[in-house]
Amino acid sequence: MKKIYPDARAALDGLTFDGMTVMSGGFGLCGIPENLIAALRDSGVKDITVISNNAGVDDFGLGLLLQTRQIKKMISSYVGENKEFERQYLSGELELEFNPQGTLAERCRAGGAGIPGFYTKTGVGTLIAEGKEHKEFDGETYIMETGLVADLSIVKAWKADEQGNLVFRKTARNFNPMMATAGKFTVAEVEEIVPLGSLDPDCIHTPGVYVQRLIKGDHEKRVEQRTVRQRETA
Amino acid sequence: MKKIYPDARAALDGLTFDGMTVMSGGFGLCGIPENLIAALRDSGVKDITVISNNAGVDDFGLGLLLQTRQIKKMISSYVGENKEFERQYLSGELELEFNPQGTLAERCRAGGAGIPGFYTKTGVGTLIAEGKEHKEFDGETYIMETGLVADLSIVKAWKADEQGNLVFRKTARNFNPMMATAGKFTVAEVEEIVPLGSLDPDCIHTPGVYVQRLIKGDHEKRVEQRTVRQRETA
Amino acid sequence: MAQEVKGWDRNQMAERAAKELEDGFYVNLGIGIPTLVANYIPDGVDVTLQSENGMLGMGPFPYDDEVDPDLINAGKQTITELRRTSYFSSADSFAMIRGGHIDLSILGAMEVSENGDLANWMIPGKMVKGMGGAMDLVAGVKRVVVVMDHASKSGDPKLLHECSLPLTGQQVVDMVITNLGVFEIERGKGMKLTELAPGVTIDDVKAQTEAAFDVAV
Amino acid sequence: MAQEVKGWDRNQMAERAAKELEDGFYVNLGIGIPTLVANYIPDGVDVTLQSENGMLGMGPFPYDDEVDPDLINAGKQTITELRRTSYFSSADSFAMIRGGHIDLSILGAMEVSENGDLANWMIPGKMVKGMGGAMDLVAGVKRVVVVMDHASKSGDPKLLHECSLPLTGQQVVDMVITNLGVFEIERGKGMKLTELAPGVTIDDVKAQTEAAFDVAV
Repeated sequence: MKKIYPDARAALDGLTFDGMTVMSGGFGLCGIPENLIAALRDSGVKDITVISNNAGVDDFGLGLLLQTRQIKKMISSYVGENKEFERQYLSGELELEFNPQGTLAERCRAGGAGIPGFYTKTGVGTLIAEGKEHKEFDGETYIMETGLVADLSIVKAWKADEQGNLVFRKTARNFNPMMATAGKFTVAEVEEIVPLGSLDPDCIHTPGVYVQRLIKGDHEKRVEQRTVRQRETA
Repeated sequence: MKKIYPDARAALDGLTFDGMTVMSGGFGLCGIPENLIAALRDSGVKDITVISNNAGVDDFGLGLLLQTRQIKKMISSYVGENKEFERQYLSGELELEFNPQGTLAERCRAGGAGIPGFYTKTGVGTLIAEGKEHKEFDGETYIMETGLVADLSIVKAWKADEQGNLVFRKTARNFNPMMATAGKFTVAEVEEIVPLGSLDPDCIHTPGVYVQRLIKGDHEKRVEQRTVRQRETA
Repeated sequence: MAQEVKGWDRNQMAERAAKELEDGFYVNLGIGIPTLVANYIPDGVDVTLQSENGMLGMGPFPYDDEVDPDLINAGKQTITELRRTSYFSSADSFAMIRGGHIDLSILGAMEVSENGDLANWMIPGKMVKGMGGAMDLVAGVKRVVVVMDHASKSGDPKLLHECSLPLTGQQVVDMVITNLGVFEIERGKGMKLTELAPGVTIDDVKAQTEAAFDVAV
Repeated sequence: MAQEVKGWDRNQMAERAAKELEDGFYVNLGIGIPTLVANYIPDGVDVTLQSENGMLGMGPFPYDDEVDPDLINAGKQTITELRRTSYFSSADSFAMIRGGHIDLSILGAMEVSENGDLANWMIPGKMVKGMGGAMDLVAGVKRVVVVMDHASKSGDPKLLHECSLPLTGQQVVDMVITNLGVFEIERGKGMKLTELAPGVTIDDVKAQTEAAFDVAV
C-alpha cells in the first residue's frame, strides 16, 4: 500500500466527479492545501459543494475554483475576503450555507467520528436555529446539528511519514485534522516527507489511518494580513 | 495564579465534599493518578460517584477507595480485575452503571466541550439502549447519549509546565485528556514539572486552561499483565 | 443632538475594558477596539489570550523579520507565540469555548438589547460576510463584555429595547462599555448604568439610549 | 454427539482468520484466539493493528528488559511500539472506531445468531465484568469477523436462531470462523456455510448448529 503519489494531479486521479462534496482545510490562507486546490481546478470537476471555513481570496486558495465557477455551493463560517465570491453570490450563481465556526468544526469532527447529530447552545435564538430540532437539557435550550462527511477531503500538513501520519505546525493546524477524518478519501499535501520512525509517536496529530494518499507539495504560504510592530530605537 | 501545589493532599484541599462526582483518568492501572487517588482516600470524602473506565485492583488505584467504602457508584466500561468490587456490587453496597468504552470516552469529551447530548450507533438493540431516545439518520437507528461533567477530575500526565500544559506518554494518555476537560476543577499529577517554554507548543495534549492545580507525584506505575516474549537463543 | 458629548475615546474604552481582566483569566478578544485591550492589561494580572483559530497564549505582533505564515490570529493577522503557548485544532478550540473554559470574551457589536441580546454579524440587504466564531463565543464563554460606540455614526442608539438586526446570541451580554459609560446586564433583570465616562451626565446617556436601564452610578 | 469432530485447532482458526486481512488494512484484534491472528499475517500483506486504549501500530510483546508500564494493549498486556506507531486519547481512538475507519475487527463470541446478532459480554446471574470496547467495535468497524468454538464446552450450539444472552450488537457480524468451518452473514440475507475445516462434513456442522444456514462450500 503505497500512499505517496508523485504530484497533486496524480493524487486526485480517480477521486473526483461532478456534484461531489469536498472538504478543504485551512483558516483564511493559513494551512490551506494549495497544491491540491490547484489540481482540483485542473481536474475540471464541476458543481462541487465545498466545505471550508473560508473561501480564499480572489486569486489564491479556493478563489481559484470560484474564478472557474466549479463551485456550486459553499458551507463556511466567513467569506469576507473574496470579491468574486460576493459577485457570484449576489447574482445567484453560488449557494451559501453559513455555519458558526465552532459548529462547522464540530460537524466535521462528528462526521469523522460516526456521530450523526449533536446538541449545541451556539446559535439558539438566531437565524441559524430556524428549522432545527430544539431540545432542553437541565433547563437550557440547545439545537441539534448534524455530522458532515465529504466525498473527498484535501488537507495540508507540515510533515508526514510514508504511513500517512501527519504533523501540523502552529495555527496552520486549524480545520485540517477534523477534515482529514471526515473524508471518504483524504489526500494530504505536506512540506516534507520524513523517514518512518522520525515523527514522535506521542505527537502525531493525524494518524495514518485517515490519509489515503499523500504528496509533497510546493507551498507559497501567502500571508493575508501582514501585521508587524516596530522595534524601538535605542 | 500559582497552579503548582506541594503535594496531593494540598492540591485537593477545599475541592472535596460528600456525594461529589469524581472523574479519574487511566486505563487499567496505566496512567492512573495514583497520588491523587490516595489523597482522595485520605480526605475521608464519602458517597462518591466515580467515573473511570476501570475500578483498579484490590490494593491499588481505585481499589483503595473501594476498600474504605467511599465509593457509592461507579460509571465504567469494565471492572473485571477487582474482587472487592465484585463483593460490594453483589451485596448491593455499590451501584454500577456500565457504559460502552467509546461511549464513556465520548461522554466525557462532550461534557468538556459543552455538548449535552449526541447520537451513536453503539449499543443500539442492546440493554444499553433501553430507556434512551432513538433517532434515525439516513435510515440508520442511533441512540442519544449525554455529556458527563464532574465536580472534580483527577488526571495523570507525564510532564507539565507551570501553566498546567500537559503532555502524556504512550498509552498512558487514554481517558486523561477528556477527563481533564470535563471537571469543574481539574487536578493533575505529573512525573516532572519542566521549565516554561520547554514543551513543544505543537505537542501539548492538554492546554493549561483545563488544569487548575498541579503536583509532581511519585509513581509506582504498577504493571497489571506483564507479558513478555523470549529472545531467541543463537 | 449631544454630538459634543464624547466621553472615552477608543483607547480609554479599551483601558476600561481591561479592568474586567482578573489574574489567571483566559480571554478571547475580538477584532477592533477589543484588540486594544491587550495594551492595558493591569500590572500583576496574568492573562492568557485565546485565538479561536487554535491557539492559547497569543503573543504580540511580530517584528518584520519574525513574520510566520503559519502563525496568525482569528483576524488573520500575523502574530507571535509565548513560552506558554499551545496550539490545537479548530474543533478543540471551540470545544474549549463552547465548554465554558474561557473566562471572558470582549467583542464589538452593532446592537445590544436591554435583556442582553447581541447583534454583530449581519445587516440584511447588505453582503453578508459570515458570523465566524462570534456565535460560538457569545454562547460559550463565561462572561461577555461588549465594547462599542454608544451611538451609530448617524447618531442612532445602539442600546435598544430589542435588536432590529439578526441576533448573534440571545441574552448573552453581561456588560457593555461605550464611550459614555458602563452598563451591567443581569440575565432576566435588565440593564443597569454603573459608571459614567468623565464629563458625561446621566441625561447625556439617556438622550442617546433607547434601551430601558436602571441607574446605579 | 459428534465429540470426535474437531476440525481446526485454535492456531488453525487464527490462521484462517488471517486470510481475511488485506494489504493496507487497519485491524483491531480482540482477546484470546483473535490475538493469535497477528502470528499469521500473510507475507506481503501490510497490516496495522489498532489497540482501542489509544494506539495505532501495535508491536509484539516486549522482551523482559523492554517492559514499559506506559505501554499496554486493550487487554492490559505490556506491548511494544513500531516505527509507524501513533498514540491518541480514548476519545480519538473510539472516534476512529465509531467513524468506520478500522477495516476489520476480529473477536471472540459466546453466541452468534443467523442474522448476525452477537452476544459476548454478559451472562445474566453471573458477575458482569463489563462490555469494555466490544459494543463500540462491533457497531463501528467496517467488517466484523467472529472466531469461536463451534459449540460450548458442554456441547451446546453457539450459532443460534436468536441469541439467548444479552446482545453486544444487532446484525453486526459479517463472518464466523469456528473449528468446523467458515460462515458468511449478509445483512438481511442470513447465514451461509462457505468453507469446511479438513475432515468435517456438512452433516457434522448441521449436528452442532441451531442457526439456519445455506450451504455454499
